[in-house]
Amino acid sequence: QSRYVHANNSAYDTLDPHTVFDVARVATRLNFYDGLYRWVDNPPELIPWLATEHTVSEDGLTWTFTLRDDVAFHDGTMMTAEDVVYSMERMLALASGAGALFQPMLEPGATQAVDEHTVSFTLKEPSAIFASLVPDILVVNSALLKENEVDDDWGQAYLTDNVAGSGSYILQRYDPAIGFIGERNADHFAGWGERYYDEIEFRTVLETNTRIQGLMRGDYQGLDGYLAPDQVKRLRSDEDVQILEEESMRVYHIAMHNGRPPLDDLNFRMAMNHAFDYEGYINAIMQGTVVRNPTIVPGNLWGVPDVAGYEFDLEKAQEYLDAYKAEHGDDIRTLNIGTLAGFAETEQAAALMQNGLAQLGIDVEIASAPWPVISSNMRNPETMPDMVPYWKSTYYADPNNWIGEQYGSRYAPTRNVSDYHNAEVDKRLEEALLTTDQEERDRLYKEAGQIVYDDAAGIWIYNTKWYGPYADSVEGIRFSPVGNGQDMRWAYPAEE
Amino acid sequence: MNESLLDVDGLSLGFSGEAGFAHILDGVTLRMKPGEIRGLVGESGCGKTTLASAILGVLPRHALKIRGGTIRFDGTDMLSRTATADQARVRGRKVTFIPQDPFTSFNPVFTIGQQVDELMKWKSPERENAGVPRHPLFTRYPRARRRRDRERILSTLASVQLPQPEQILKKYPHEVSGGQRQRLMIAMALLPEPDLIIADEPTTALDVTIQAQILGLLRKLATERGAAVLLTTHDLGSAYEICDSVTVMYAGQDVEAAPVDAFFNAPAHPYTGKLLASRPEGAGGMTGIPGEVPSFYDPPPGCRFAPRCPRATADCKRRPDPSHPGEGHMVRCYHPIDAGSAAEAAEIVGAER
Amino acid sequence: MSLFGRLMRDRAAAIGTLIIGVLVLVAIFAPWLAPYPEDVAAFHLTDRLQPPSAEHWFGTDRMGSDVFSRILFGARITITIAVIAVGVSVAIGVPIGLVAGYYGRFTGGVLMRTSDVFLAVPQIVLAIAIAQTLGPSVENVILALSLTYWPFWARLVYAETRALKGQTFVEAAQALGASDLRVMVLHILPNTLSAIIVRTSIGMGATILTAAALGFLGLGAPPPAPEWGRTISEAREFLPEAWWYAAAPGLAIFLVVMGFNLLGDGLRDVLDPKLRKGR
Amino acid sequence: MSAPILHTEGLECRFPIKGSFGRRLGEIRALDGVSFALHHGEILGLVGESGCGKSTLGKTIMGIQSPDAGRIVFDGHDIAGQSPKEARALRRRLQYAYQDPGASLDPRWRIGRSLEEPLVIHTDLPASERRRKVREILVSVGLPAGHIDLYPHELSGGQQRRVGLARILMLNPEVVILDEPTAGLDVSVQATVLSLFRDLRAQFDLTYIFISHDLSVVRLMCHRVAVMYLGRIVEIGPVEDIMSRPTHPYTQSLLAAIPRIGGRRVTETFWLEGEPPDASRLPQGCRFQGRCPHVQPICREIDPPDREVGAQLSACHFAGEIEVPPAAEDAT
Amino acid sequence: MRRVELVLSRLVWFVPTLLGLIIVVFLISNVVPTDPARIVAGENATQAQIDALREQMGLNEPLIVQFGIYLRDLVTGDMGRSLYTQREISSDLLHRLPATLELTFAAMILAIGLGVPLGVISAIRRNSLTDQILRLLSISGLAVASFWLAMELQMYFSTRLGWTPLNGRISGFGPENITGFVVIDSILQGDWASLKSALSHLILPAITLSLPAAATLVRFTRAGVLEVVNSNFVLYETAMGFPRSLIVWKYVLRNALISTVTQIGLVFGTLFAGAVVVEAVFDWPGLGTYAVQSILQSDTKAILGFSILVGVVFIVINLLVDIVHTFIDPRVLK
Ligand SMILES: Nc1ncnc2c1ncn2[C@@H]1O[C@H](COP(=O)(O)OP(=O)(O)OP(=O)(O)O)[C@@H](O)[C@H]1O
Ligand SMILES: Nc1ncnc2c1ncn2[C@@H]1O[C@H](COP(=O)(O)OP(=O)(O)OP(=O)(O)O)[C@@H](O)[C@H]1O
Ligand SMILES: [Mg+2]
Ligand SMILES: [Mg+2]
Ligand code: NI
Repeated sequence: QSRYVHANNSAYDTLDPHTVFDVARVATRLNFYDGLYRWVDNPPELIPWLATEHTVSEDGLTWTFTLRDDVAFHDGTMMTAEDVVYSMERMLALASGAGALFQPMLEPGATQAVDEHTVSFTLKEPSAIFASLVPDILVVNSALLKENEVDDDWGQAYLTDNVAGSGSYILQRYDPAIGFIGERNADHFAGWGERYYDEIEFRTVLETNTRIQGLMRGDYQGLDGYLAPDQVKRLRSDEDVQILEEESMRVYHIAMHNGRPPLDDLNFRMAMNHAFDYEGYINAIMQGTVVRNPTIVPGNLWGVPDVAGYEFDLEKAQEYLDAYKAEHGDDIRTLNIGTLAGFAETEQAAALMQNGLAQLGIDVEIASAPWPVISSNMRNPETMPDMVPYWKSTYYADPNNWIGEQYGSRYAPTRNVSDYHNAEVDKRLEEALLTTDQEERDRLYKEAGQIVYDDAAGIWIYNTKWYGPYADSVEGIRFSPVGNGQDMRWAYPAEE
Repeated sequence: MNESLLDVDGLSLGFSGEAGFAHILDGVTLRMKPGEIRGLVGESGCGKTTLASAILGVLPRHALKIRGGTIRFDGTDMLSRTATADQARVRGRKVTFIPQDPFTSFNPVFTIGQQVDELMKWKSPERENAGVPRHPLFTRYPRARRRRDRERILSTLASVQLPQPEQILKKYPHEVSGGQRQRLMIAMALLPEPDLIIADEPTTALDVTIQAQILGLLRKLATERGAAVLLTTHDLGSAYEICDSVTVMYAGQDVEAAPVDAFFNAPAHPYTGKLLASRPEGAGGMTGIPGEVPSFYDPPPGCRFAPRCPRATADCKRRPDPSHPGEGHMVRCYHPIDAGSAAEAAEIVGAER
Repeated sequence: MSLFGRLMRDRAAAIGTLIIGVLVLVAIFAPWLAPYPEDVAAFHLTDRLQPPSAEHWFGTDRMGSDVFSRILFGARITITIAVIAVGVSVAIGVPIGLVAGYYGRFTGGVLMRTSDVFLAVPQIVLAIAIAQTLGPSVENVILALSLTYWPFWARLVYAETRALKGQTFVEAAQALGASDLRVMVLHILPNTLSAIIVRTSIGMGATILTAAALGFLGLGAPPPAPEWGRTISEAREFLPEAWWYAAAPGLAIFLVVMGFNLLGDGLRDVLDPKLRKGR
Repeated sequence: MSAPILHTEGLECRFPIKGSFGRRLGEIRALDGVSFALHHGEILGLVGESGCGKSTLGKTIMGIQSPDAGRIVFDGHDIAGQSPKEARALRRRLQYAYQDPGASLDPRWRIGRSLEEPLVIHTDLPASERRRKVREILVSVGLPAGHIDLYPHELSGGQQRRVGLARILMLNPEVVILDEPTAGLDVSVQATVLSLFRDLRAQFDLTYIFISHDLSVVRLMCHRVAVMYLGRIVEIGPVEDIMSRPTHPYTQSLLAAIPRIGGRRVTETFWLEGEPPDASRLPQGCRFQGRCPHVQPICREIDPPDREVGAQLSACHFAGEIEVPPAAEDAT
Repeated sequence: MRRVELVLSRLVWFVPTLLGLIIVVFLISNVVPTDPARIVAGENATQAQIDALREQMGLNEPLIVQFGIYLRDLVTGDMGRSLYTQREISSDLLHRLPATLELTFAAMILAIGLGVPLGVISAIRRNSLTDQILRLLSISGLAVASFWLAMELQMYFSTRLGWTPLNGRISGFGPENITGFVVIDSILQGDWASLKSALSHLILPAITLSLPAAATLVRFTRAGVLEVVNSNFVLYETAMGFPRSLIVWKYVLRNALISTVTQIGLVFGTLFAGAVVVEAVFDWPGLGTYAVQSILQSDTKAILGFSILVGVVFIVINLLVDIVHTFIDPRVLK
């Protein structure tokens, strides 16, 4: 009996695959459920999963997927197209998690079971990113759920504590305060390799230091990645621990409020962009564990403009600032930076920025708030701080996830928090959403990226590296930026 | 000498504290015969309780300094720090105690019965060795003895005129009246069949009518059972009521001891005289004694009453030795009042109104 | 002997006074005492997490700042929070307790029920609720603590007032025809003072602990502030290697709270009227 | 005799016994229909067992306690139920000396300040004038002027009593209620305090109500005496008459209970048994019935009205008819 | 009968106090600058979706109406759903309550077992060296920040020495859930391995938590004993020659405990409060970690529920203390 124990940094408070959509709790979705396709590896690649293939109609509106006929849910029921339809309707109805991504594209009822193993989705308008969202159509056992529905809740109460999936592992125990245990689903359609883990246990351990110590003590075999550099250094020095290293797609940047003076002025934003000590931050604080990312789109994806990135150069910053002052006068108000309480890196970046701007004679106030507060403040131009350092992670591996959502008017003010509106950019982003021609899209994103870069609409710092800390005994971890290495079906214990 | 039960001889002691050494008792001598009822009278703060506590061994140990003298009870040295086992056998068994305040001297959280039982468990006259065993918390109360003790308790409660003794034992102290509590205290003092009962102002907290009842009871029972009683009080009336003899203290010194009649009719010490005269019925009912009680921190040498005494001379700087103006009458004064002189006597006792 | 003299004779109280004296001095003169006063905001990324040495007595932190200097500056925040929060609590609680205790029945009942509501939950829980709602900042911590601590003083003064009100000298003053206000302010309040002082000293300690706990939970002063509680939580990531990083602020809290408790105990001994009468 | 300066009629004062929920479980009848008159210049003694309502009567007259029924007429004005503040002018002439004078002084105030307080409240004399008066009064109660700067706990019990009196005398009262002014004092101190009362009375032309539980003191001091039992005056009359011819059985036993040095020992003959009932559970009929050696059926039915026997008023059905038990006889 | 009445009269205060508490906490939590609808909708929601949710969640109603609704639901045990986890807050809290209670009870037992005897010893050896040391220790116990002590103990005993587990309540998931108290559950099921694991996990957090409580009890017991030791009844018992140890450990202690017991309610409160931070350090899956998580996620409703639950537990404990009080102090029934 081989066991893998994972310490996770946030709680598994629900097992429902359709209501949560964050990377922190991805393990329940990947291990208990299957999607139509699946992201694997890095750079991420889509492989057929529940569906073997798909076709798109001429007008780009109807997507038809062919399903496997050998998929059994954990209770033995066979999966059919009806289950897919139910799952999509459920997502649209619950409107949280991944459902929110589908809502703008799909009407309820637009999902049809063509036959028992064929399903079709009819979009409102053509979408280039629908394909990259397909892995998030996680299919639930509709028969089981319908039995357990209470007051037309789409089985929400049931799925919070239970699993109705077909995934690689079967739920054994679950305690929202502790985590869950899954047992290998030997009959999984994708089959198994020669070696595997019979049982996986994911525990919630909120404190970073405890996770690290636990791994070093041997209490755990793996942790979530994205560790602070100091932790990486400590783990590296431990004999029984291995660190897997992958370039990820989690861009760290400082979002700026482009709509509010003085940040509505290009010269001023340029000054800001030259006042941040990129190198100091990356080399000293992050100890070289991350790579510079000059734009909002991760450098390891496509559609990235070829730019060098702004540099820390206070003289240049001063020049831009002078230019600004020539136009708007010498008076510059105190800027405020919001940081995420509990996320040291945002505090450190803010402090660094404060330090740089102090040398230009600009005062900065730092206010810290928990993420939900900050994020809801950010989504209102009135309450958005002048700057907020934070990460933009991968929900789907398409440039739209980054540049589209951060700077496209269509996403203002919910995801485009910068109050940035540029018709040229919008035109290209919209076009890229509609066309499916990869080359064309690549060009469009590059051009849009270049404009945003020239506009200095934000301060882009680095693209995170993922450092997967595992016990030496763990092999076969397959990392993808979407799955965060927690798709446990690929992993197996090393031979003694 | 053999006949004396309690023998306090030249006891001097005091307490050291922040303000210095308070020399409370200064050469106090007190002798009690078996079956005798003796009053220890004196004004508030003159050291009556201190003397009684010294006999009972309940003075606060850390501050206590004994300067000299002895306390012997029936051959046991009550001051020695080595004879604690013997003292434990004596206390509560041969010498018992009736406290001043019946309201606070019961443990409020145990029933009266529990407290009486506890007393009998250790101090029953039937218990052979009245000492303290190694593990008192785990010592059993033998069933047979308990039954016999229970009868003894009930009959004693009845003899102190407590109605429905069984019920009373089940009550908590706050559920019975002050007079009843004081009767219980008397009963508890009698139960171990002691040779000596020390009663420290047992009636000051009670009303006159109750006081009369209690004092009468105490005298009757003590005489019946042959126990000696040492009664401290500042109420001369109470002393008169039940005592065979009286010792007067002034500021920590014993100044006079006499049989009760001699004491009230022919006091020898000037202080005693003044005290008797100060009573409302006394001749000097409105004059009192001029001057103030001396401080224990810096008492006058010799007779402590000298500064207030109209008869004082230079001699009084030395403590007078006892002299004996009559049978069983002792006084410490260089200039005692002449009991024979009618004028002096009238000055004291005063005319009936 | 003067109050202070008597206080100093009590060894524990003397130590307490000394600690608090030092704390106040440190808070006032932090910029001059700290070896690296600029380190409150500035940092030296190359010197991160240095162990204690001659240059850095308590080592350096995650930004390379001198921990010792930051601890000294932290004393300012601590003192400010404790003094203002306790001050406000006293200012709210004492009059309420006085009025409630004096007028008894209805007014008193209502006021005391209100304070019961606040006392029904452990202080830190309410403080958490308030601080988290208002967002992390020193002002909000102060507000949260003031709002939750006043009932302690109200209760105390209430109880004392009730007891004093039954005392003969208060009745005597009323019988002489003194007005309610006169009785409350001139007779009752001064007699509750020693209890208030003792409670305040100990309350300071408790407030500092709660404030530190809020800081630890991330509800205190925001990042660059060298607040002790949040320094400890920052340091967690670097344990056990950087032991000094957490040890220093932890010991600082310990010492200061200990100081207030010792002083409070000493004051209790010195001010207790029972002991005073029995001189 | 002139018209009384103060008299009460059917004064009642009850204290509720509160249970949980603020529910009334019952009440203590601390005063249960008290009527008496006080004449100018006399000393009226008030005796009785502890808890029989002596202090309550004093405080009710003084306005510290408000009565539940009855009248208090002072100098022709009904002052029942008025607080000290309301009847200021009248109250200045009526003062109450506390049972424990030490406790009636604010422990944190110096004697001088406590003594000044009545003047601050009731007059607008300048500070220097006030201080002069304080010094004057201190001298008349026999305290050195230096005591102005002492705290109450720095004085002896006897001295505290003097200060308490001084404070009352500040406002030149006419009637002073002295509540157990010698309780807890040694005989020698008691004697000096009593003579002080006499002197002050002569000096300031005072009328006293003298509360005490000590009959011998009352006999020495008072002109008339009222005996209270469980909230009611059971007998009132000239002190000599009551001492020599008590008509109420309670008064009789009270007198008999006092030890008389040189006389027969009362403890041997004292006849009274039992203890007074609870003031919250008064029996129907005479309140003394449970302990009375002469109890008759009528005593269990009807609360006896006051009967006049000579100069005495006595609340007993058989006042003047019953014999003093033999043991008490030769004591008197 | 008196006892029942006493308890009832306390119960009568229970409701208004609780109501007041709910109002206070509800008001506090509604000053919040976040928009719950935004959080529920998730990061990817559009403005239209958020607006729809606002309406659906009743956030557009006036505050008083919202309060009424909250109160109505609360009566049926419904505290709403956590913004973040979407679970029923009441069931989440109840699910975690046993863990916290287990920890606080363990700490309470430690505190009483340690604090009361030491307090007695300290008092009867008044001013001796033992007393001085114990007093210093108890003052220290009150001065140390529990979260810091927790960290330091964890660092030393778990990380450095490896004697105790690092975190959590038990390795794995423990025995079948019957009472929710793992110690009791493992005993009921005879699962000794789990019991051992549970106890070893309990040691450090319980010790950390109990320290200030033990210190408080030492102080109160000491003061209580000192007060009683000088009382007349002890004098009487001594004068009557009762064995000394009997007087101290039976007669004095019983009286001293009266004041100590009334303290226990308060001490329990401090333990409960202390649990918030101590649990956070040891990852103890109780209410404390829940609260801390809710704080980090600004989950106002969850914190509201947490405060109310703690209030209820606290009031209930005080009620129990009052009842116990009537048993050890017969005078209160008078
Ligand atoms: N532990 C002590 N330290 C210092 N002085 C003490 C101590 N105990 C008693 N005294 C003093 O000793 C003196 C005598 O006290 P004691 O209680 O023996 O008097 P008493 O005659 O019993 O008085 P009372 O009639 O008031 O009971 C008093 O002045 C008292 O203040
Ligand atoms: N403020 C009060 N509240 C409730 N009961 C009271 C109050 N004051 C007095 N009593 C009760 O009223 C009764 C009479 O009390 P009061 O003080 O008048 O008696 P007293 O004759 O002065 O007694 P003592 O001789 O002990 O001073 C007692 O039963 C007492 O308990
Ligand atoms: Mg005495
Ligand atoms: Mg009275
Ligand atoms: Ni001290």
